[in-house]
Formats: sequence, structure tokens, C-alpha cells
Amino acid sequence: MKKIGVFVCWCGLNISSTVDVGKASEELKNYPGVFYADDYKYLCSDPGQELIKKTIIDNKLEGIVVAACSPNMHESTFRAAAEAAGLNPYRVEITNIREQTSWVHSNKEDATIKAIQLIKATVEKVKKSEDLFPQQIPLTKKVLVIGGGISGMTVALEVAEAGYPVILVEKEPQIGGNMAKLSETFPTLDCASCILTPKTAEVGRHSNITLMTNSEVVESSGYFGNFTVKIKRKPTFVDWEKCIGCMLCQEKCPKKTNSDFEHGMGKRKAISVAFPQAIPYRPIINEKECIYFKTGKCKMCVKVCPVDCIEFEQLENIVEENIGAIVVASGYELLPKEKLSEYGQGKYADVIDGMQFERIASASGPTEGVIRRPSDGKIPQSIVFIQCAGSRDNQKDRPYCSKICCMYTAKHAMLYKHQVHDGTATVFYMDIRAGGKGYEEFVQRAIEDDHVLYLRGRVARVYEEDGKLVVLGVDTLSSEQVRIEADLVVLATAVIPSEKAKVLGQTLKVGTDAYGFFNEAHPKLRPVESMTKGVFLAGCAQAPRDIPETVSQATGAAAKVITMFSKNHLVSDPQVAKVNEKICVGCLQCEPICPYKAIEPETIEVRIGHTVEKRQVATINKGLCQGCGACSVACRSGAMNLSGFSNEQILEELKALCL
Amino acid sequence: MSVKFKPNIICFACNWCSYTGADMAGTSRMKYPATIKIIRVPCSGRVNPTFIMKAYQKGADGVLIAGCHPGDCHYNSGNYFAKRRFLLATRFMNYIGIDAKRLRMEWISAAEGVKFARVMAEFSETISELGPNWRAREEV
Amino acid sequence: MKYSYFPGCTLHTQTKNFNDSIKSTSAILDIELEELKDWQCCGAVYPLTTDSAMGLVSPYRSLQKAHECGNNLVTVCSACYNVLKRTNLTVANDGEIRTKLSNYMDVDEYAGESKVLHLLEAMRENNGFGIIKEKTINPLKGLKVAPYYGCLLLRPSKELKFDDPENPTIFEEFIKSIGAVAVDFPNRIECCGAYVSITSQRKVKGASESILKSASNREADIIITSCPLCYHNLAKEQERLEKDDYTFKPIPILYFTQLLALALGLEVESCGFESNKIDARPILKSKGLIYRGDA
Amino acid sequence: MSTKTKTEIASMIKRIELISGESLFKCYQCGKCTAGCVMADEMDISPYKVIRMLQLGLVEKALKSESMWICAACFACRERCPKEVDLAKIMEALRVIQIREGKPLIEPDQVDDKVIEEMPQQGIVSGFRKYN
Repeated sequence: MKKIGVFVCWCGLNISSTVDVGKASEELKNYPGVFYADDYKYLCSDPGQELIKKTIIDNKLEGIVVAACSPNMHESTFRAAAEAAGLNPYRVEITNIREQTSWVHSNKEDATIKAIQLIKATVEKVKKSEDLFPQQIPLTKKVLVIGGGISGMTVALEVAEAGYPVILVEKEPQIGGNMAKLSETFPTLDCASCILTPKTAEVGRHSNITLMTNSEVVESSGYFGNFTVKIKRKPTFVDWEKCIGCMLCQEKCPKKTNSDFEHGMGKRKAISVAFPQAIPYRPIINEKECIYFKTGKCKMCVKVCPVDCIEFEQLENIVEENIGAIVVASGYELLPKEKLSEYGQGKYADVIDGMQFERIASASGPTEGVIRRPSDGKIPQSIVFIQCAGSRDNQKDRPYCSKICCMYTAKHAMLYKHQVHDGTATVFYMDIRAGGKGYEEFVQRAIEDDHVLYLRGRVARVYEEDGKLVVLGVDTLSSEQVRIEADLVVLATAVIPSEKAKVLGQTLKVGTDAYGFFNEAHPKLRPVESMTKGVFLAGCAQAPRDIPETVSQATGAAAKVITMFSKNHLVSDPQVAKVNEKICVGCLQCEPICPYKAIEPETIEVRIGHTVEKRQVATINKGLCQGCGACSVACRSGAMNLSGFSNEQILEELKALCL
Repeated sequence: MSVKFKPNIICFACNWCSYTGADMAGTSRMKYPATIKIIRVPCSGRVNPTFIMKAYQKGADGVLIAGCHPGDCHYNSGNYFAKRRFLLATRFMNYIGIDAKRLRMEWISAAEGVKFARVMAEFSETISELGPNWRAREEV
Repeated sequence: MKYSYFPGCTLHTQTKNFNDSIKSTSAILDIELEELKDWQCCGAVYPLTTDSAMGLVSPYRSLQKAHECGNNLVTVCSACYNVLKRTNLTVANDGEIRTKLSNYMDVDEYAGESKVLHLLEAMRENNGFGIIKEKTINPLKGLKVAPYYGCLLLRPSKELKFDDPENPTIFEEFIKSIGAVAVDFPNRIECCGAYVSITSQRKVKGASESILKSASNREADIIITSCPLCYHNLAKEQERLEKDDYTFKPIPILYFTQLLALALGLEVESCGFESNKIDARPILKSKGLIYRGDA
Repeated sequence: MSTKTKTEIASMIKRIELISGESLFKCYQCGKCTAGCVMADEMDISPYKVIRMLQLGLVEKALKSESMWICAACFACRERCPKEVDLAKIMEALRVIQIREGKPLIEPDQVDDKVIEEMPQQGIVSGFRKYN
């Protein structure tokens, strides 16, 4: 039998007016296992805590029950006091006789009976308690950031500035992501590259940031604080160390092809750098287009290169890195136009998407910022913008709002009207969602000052007739069917996660939703953490969002990483699951129920008589387990238990309450 | 003199939502019958159906499981498991002849002190009407 | 390939010439069409209500019979196709309706095991367009054909799965295979006004006129269709247009198998051109595709 | 304005939903159905507005409109509806309600003989299936 102490708090009159605290402590004195019981006016006060400490030491108590306010208030206070007196803090349990007893009942007799019963139940729980010790988990203070767009760069810079090493992995040859392609940004109309270039340059030269562009994460193992990742570095066929970025190769390369960076709006060479401000400013050869790779002849780049850095024989290689935390910032793409069969399925050259419009409106784009339509280079006299092209559309399996389109469409229409004053810009919208600082004012400016015509309704069809694009729409406010002949149609196609997000999610063991956006740990309270401890989320990888929101979230993710790295060890809550290997049958019913993937099979050796047998059992990664206890219920053999809320503790508590 | 039957009810409350909701009821000085006794669990998904059955065996007249609203579970999916187990448990109770009304499950958030008090009062009333649980109680 | 064949009411009576061209051409293409015995009207429209199964009785009977014959069912009229295929899907997915229908008609239960195919689909399945190309001895060179799909062949696409509902290509493939040029005209997927014309031809004016004008803008020589009702509405609208708009040049409307018959080298007489409301022979003659025939 | 009570209206809405098998409240009034409707020009109430009226409980007004008789059930609306509402079925429900209440649009003897003679059988059958 343990020596247990019981302390009943009056909380001034808060408890004592409804619960007869004296009677309670008196009755507990005679309860089996209770060595000491008393009541006190304010246990949370300094003298109260001193009393507890002294009593523990004087009586060599092995466990205590504090009957007071909610454990949410002072559990940590009393556990700390007990620890100071040499008692394991997990030997301390709180009985809630204030919030859940004295304050909610008015009959003193009933309340006292209930309080006594609750305290007895807690005594039973303490009897079954164990010493628990927080585990120290080692920590590699280095972060892997996946994605070199504005969110990934923000995370990288924040963490690097805090003094920790960062590996920034980007699948494209250069960083900058989607933002590098934008013309101007809402709601201020400042040019995207003007605000982005200083950032990319800083990332490029920061001593704490290792940049791995043209690379992808292909494998990940370990757990928070201690991940090992494998990064595939795809060949560039140019020795970037030697290269001086003179770009003679690009100038002289005879092979011209469509540029992905320009989204088909412009051309590039088979050896090229995507855009003039690219970081790193180093060219890459596209294996599929290069004449030498196809025919074995040409080598023009080799001929003109002054530093002899072309390496046709370069191979991909895999590098392994040990890191402590991962930030996923894999960004977004746009729903391909081919999926929108009612808007031409991508077969009309002059039906373009938002990003293509960005390129033709960008001063550094293929038209040098003059808005010309792709088919013949004419300046369009009439543009129709179609919002919600694929978004908010169950039929296209994208029932969600893409969030950024209302704003960028207003911006597009404005940019156009600023260039072509007598042109007409028509926007088809369903709702204008302009929640954000200065956003609504921005949209109103487009309507009032720039005379952009906003029609409330969706477009049924776009087709070509007599060299014009015909847009069949409706204005539901006037109930009129609308037929507009346009020179250019811009579709605000749905924001979708990066094509490789799902695979990346599987690699990192982080869940994605039905559309491929990464799931956050809690939609309100843990928006930048994933369900996998140590993996954080930033930017459009998690959901569609605009630049200011992305930057805020990325900064938040960086703060989470920095907080994690601010300690020398990670400490894990000891109130986690544990397996009794003796009775575990290794059925692993617990494995799929664990939301944190903390359970894995393990083969152990068991000595039976003179032979040693190998047997599979479940094992808990205490770093990953968060202590929900779902596995303990799923366990058929009863081998799985939860420290701090063990089956025995709950059952004893229960029994005492049922009497 | 007729003494009104005072039931004994066990409430399993998840630490993150419902237990805090119960605290909220207290802070707002809502009143509910003293027949309810709360056991704190980390998550409604921690509630093993054997706990429920054990409660009836040991003489509880009613059991209430309170967890986070769907989609709000601190551990993401625990409340869904709890709900499924609850449904199974009610079927089992029907099977062995315990009135399934003696088991109830509720989503109560940390902000729903009012709801907590209301549910407790309602459930206490239900159980009072059902009378003592003689069926499943072990002979003492 | 052998199929059960469901001609439907209109092909059986008013537009027999269409049916003749189907039979004569499919024989050449080794598509064996065995007409269902005692078939009855499909009902012309698929019932869109949930609370009455009566409209399904008639198509169910034909489907059930075809299944008994052990063949997949081919039909050509767009309306028959729409009704039969949707009914087939309904009885495959809805056991309650299936049982109800079978009990009512006192027949064995049929759960949609057979396929319902449009003749074009049957062709597509068996490389029919390749075979047509091979067997075409009178390629319709230089003939600009506007394929008019209409509504019932394409929609609802989730059930029919005939082709892309906005950008269909099957008629274009067909036209290519007979050596003609397919005219891409935007209104090829729009509705002609359908049965609304029974109340007044005026009400379908807008719908039919835009289809004709759209084809005429693209300088189509011929419009082909697979639906007798579209054929009728478009022809009636042309009558009116001819009167009201002297600039409008009428475009002959043919059933697609009539052109096929010509391409496969059948005699002009057996293509049934003489029964069409607008005579196609002058234009075919001017293109040098036929040499005989009254015009 | 309406002569019906709230409950009567609610039960009429329920009936329309039951007959059509469609939920009226899925519609978020984007108008895409109307934008592509070839018959909308002939209608007194635009297709999207027909649903809106039903959502608002103006069932009688919707039933008085001619729109459901103009609808040719070509399914273009259904094909394009982002919310996957089958408007053709709702139009059918409105027709069916009228017909079942003994108010068909046409009686066979009202149709011109010339029309009957010229029109393909398929058109006649579908016309009477929809209108009587």
C-alpha cells in the first residue's frame, strides 16, 4: 500500500461554501492507503505549496492528491511543488472540486458527498500511478525547406538569420517559384520582381543557406529532430562551379523551344537560364531538346564556353542529409486549361490562363509588358476574364474557392485598361471575394476608375467564330444572356497543389487532402504544423493563398522551427503509449489507428526455455506519439497502454466512482 | 416518504474540449445535478468499451462520453473512433439487455459550458426516469 | 460483329430512306444488324422523374429482348440511343426499379448486362473508321460536311460516355474516313429545339437558325445528323429562312449513313437522296461526286 | 402575395425535390445554365431564376411561368452545372405537376394536322410525353 497524502483546498469560500472541506479531509484520513489528509485555505499560494512540500518530505509520501480547482489551472503548479520535494510529478493528481463540483452544485450535502467520492477515486488513480520521466531526444539543428518560392525562401531566410543552417531544395533550376513569373502585385501594383529579386539574391548569398536547385527530395526516414533525407540532384550538364554565367552558350545555341517559365508565351534555347534575374544565374541543358543529345552533333555550347564547363556526361546523384525539421513549401500550379472543355479545352491560342497573362503583362516577359495576344501578336481591343474557371466546381472535382483569383483578375483588368484606354475589359464573376487590407478598395478602383465591366454570372461556353472568340455568358443581376466577342479570353483557372505534392506527402509521411493540399495538424490552432511532428507547412502547399498570407504563414513556420531549435534537446511528454511486449501478439491493429504513425512493427528475440525465438511486436516511437490513447483501445491483447491514463488507473477511478 | 432516486452517472470527458467545457460551466456558475462524476481522459478515443461495461457492472446507472465536435479533435480522428465504438456499444447493450438509453455521446466544445450543463441535466433526468441499473450490476 | 438492331419509330416509317442506308452500308462493313423482333417504341424521351417507372417499361422490354438474343444492341436514332442507354444504366444500378419492371412485365430480370451502342460507337469499337476508309471507293473529296451532333447523342455525358460533350470528334473521324472535310462549326453541339416545335415552329426558330447560320458561316456543303427530329427542325427552319432571307443558301441535311452509302460506292438511287427535304444531289453533282440522279 | 400557407409551400418544394430527385438548395445561382441555354431567349423566366423562385418558395409563380414548357430537355445545363444540379429534371417536375393536376400544355386535338403529318414520329411522341 502506498503512502498517499490528500490536500483539500478551500479556495477561500469558492469551494468551502458548497463543499464541507473539513468533513472531506476527515473522511479521507480513514481511507485505505491515505497516510495524511488535511485541508487548507489556499493551496496554490506560496505557504500552501510549502505545506505540500513539507508534508511530502516529512511523511515520505509516495503520492499526493490535491483536491482543488481544475487541473487546467494548477496541475503544473502542484506537480512542480512535488518535484521540488523529490516526488515524481506524475505521482500527483488533481481532483476538480471547484469548476466541476462546488461551482455547479448548490446543495452542500450532495456536493460534499460527490467531492469525497471524487477524491477517493483520485486516490485510487494515484495508487496505480508510476514514476514517469520525460525523454530527452537529440536534435539536429538544421532545417530542410522544400520549395524555393516566396514561402520557402521566407522560411529559409528567417531560420538562417536566427543562425541555423538551412537546406533549400527546389525542383526547378532556379528559385523564385511562381512569384518570379508575376507582373505586378495586388493591391499596390508594385512589380513582383522588384520586391522578389532582393530576396532571391539574399537567399543565394546567405552563408547559412545551402541551395539545392534542380533537386528533389526522394526519401525520408527518422522522426522529429532526427530526420535523414535523400535528395536527388538532377543533372544540369553544366559545371555550375566553373560556370561564370556569361550566357554565351545560351546566345549561340541553335535550338529554340517553348519556355516553361513563360508558360508557352515565349521561347527559350535548349541551353538556357529561365530569366535574367534567376538565382543561381547558371544555365541548364534540356536533355530532351538539345541537338547533341538527340543526334550526337552540334556542341555549339562547348565551342563558345570560355571556361569549358559543359558536361554532357553529368549524371544525377543522390545526397543524404541529416536534419531536425522539415518545412514543406511546395507551392501551387494552375488547373490545366485542357480540363475545361467548355472553354475550348486549350485548343484556342487566345484563351489563356492567369499565369500566361502575367507573363505577357510582365515587363521582363516575352512581350516586354505590352499586352499582346498570343495568336497574332495584336493588341486586344476586348478582353473577357472568366473567374472561377474550374474552382467552386464540383463537376471538375474542385469545389473549393481558389482565393486569389478575384484579386488577380481585378489586377489583370486594371493593367490592361491602363495600357489600352479605349479597350473593353469584362469580368465574369460569381462573388467578389476581396477580404484583405485594401483589397475591396482595389476592386472598386477597377470598376469605378478603370471602367472594368463586372458581370455577375458564369460563362457557359467559349468558341471561335469569324476569328473572334465568342463568350456565352449571363448577367444574373439583369437576367440577360450575354454574348461577347473577344480578342482574348483569360481564365482564372483553379489553384491546385503542385503535381508532385501527393508523392512528396507519401515520402514525408504527411497527409494530404482529397485535392493534394497538405493537411495541417489543427485547422485553427496548429495551422503551420503537419500531423507529423517536426514537419511544418508554408504557403500554397497547404491551401490557396496570396503573397501576404503566404509570407505570414511562412514566418510562422520559421518561428516554429526556431523555437524547436532553441533547445539543446527535445523533451517529450512521458504520458505516451507503451507496449507490454510480453503479451503483444504483433497483430498491429494499433498501427493504422495511430494518427501520428508512431507505431511500427519490430522483431524481438524472446527466450523460451533454451531456445530463442523471433517474434513481431508493436513498438512506439515516443518522439512521435502524442498520447491520445486510441491504440490502447484498438489493442486486442491488452498489451497497449497509455502512461498517465493507464487502463488500470481509469478502471480504479471508475470503480471508486461507481460505489 | 418517497425518496427520489438519485442516479450515479459517469462522464468520460476529453481533456481538450469537453473537460474544459465542464470547467466553463463551472466558471459561468451553471448548475447541474451532483449525480454526474467526470473522469478526465486525453481523448474520447481513449474510452475503451470495456470501461463502459465495467461501469454498468460496478453499478453506474448511466455513462456519458463527451468529445470534441467532428473535425475539432485534438488528435484529429479520436472522436470518430469514439463515435464508432459508441454505436457498437449501444448495439451490444441492446443485445445483452441493458437499455441503450443509459449510454449517451455528445460533442461538447471547450466553449460550450451551457451545453455541458444542459446535457448533464437532461441525461440525469433520463436516467432518473429509467431508474436504477439492476440489470448489469454485479452482485456485491 | 453481330448486333441486335433497334431502328425506332421514325426510321421505320417516315424516314425509311435513312434506315435503308443503314442496312445497306452496315452489310458492306460486316456489321451484322439483326432487327429485334416485335420491338416497340422506346418512348422517345428518357423519363426524368423519380416517382414513375412507367416510362421505362417500353425501353426495358427492348433491352431485355436484345439480351435474350445474346447480343449487344445497336441503334442509330439519337433519341432511341439516349433512352435505351440511360435505361440500361438505370436498370443496372437500381435493383428496385429492375424488380418492379420485371414483375410488372412478367419477364426475367435483366440488369443491364448487354451494351447499348450507337452505330458510330459500334464502328469505333471495331476499327470501323479504318474499315470504312479501306472500303470507300468513292471518296467524297472536297465535300465540306458539317457534323451536327445535337443534344441527345452527347448528353448527359456522364451516363452516355459517347464523346467529349463540348468537343466531340467521332463524327469528324467518320467524315475523314469517307474522304470528306469536316467543318468545325461551334453550334454543332447545341440543341435544335427538339419537341418544342410541336407547339410552334416559331419557338425553336432561335435555336435552329443559329445552328444553320453557324454551319453556313463555315461554308458547309452538307449537314449530317443522326437524329430525325433534328433533321426535321433544321429542314423546317431552312424553309422559313429561304423565304425570309434571300441571302441564305439552303444546305442539304442528310442522315450520316446516306453519305456513307455514297462513299462506299452504292448506287445514287439507293442512297435515298430523293426523299430528303432538301435535295443534296445538285451540290454533290457540282462537286463531281455523282454523275447520275435527278436534280 | 401567395395564397398558400408556409406549410403548403414547403410541401410543394418537397414534392418538386421528390419528383425530380434533385436538391433545389445546391444551386448557388451562378447562371451557367442560362448562359448556355438555347431556349432561354424564349422563356419568360430564365432557367436559373426558376430555381431561385423555388428556393424562395415562390412555387406558384414558377408554375405560372412558361419556362418549363419551353425547355427542350437538351441537358446542356446539366452538363455544365458546377454544382451538378440537373435542372432538366426540375423543369420536368414542374411539367409533371401541372400535367398531373390536369393542366397539360396541349391536347392531341389541338395540334395542327399539318404538324402531325410533317413531324417525325419521334417528335410527336416526345412532344406528347412532355406536354400531355
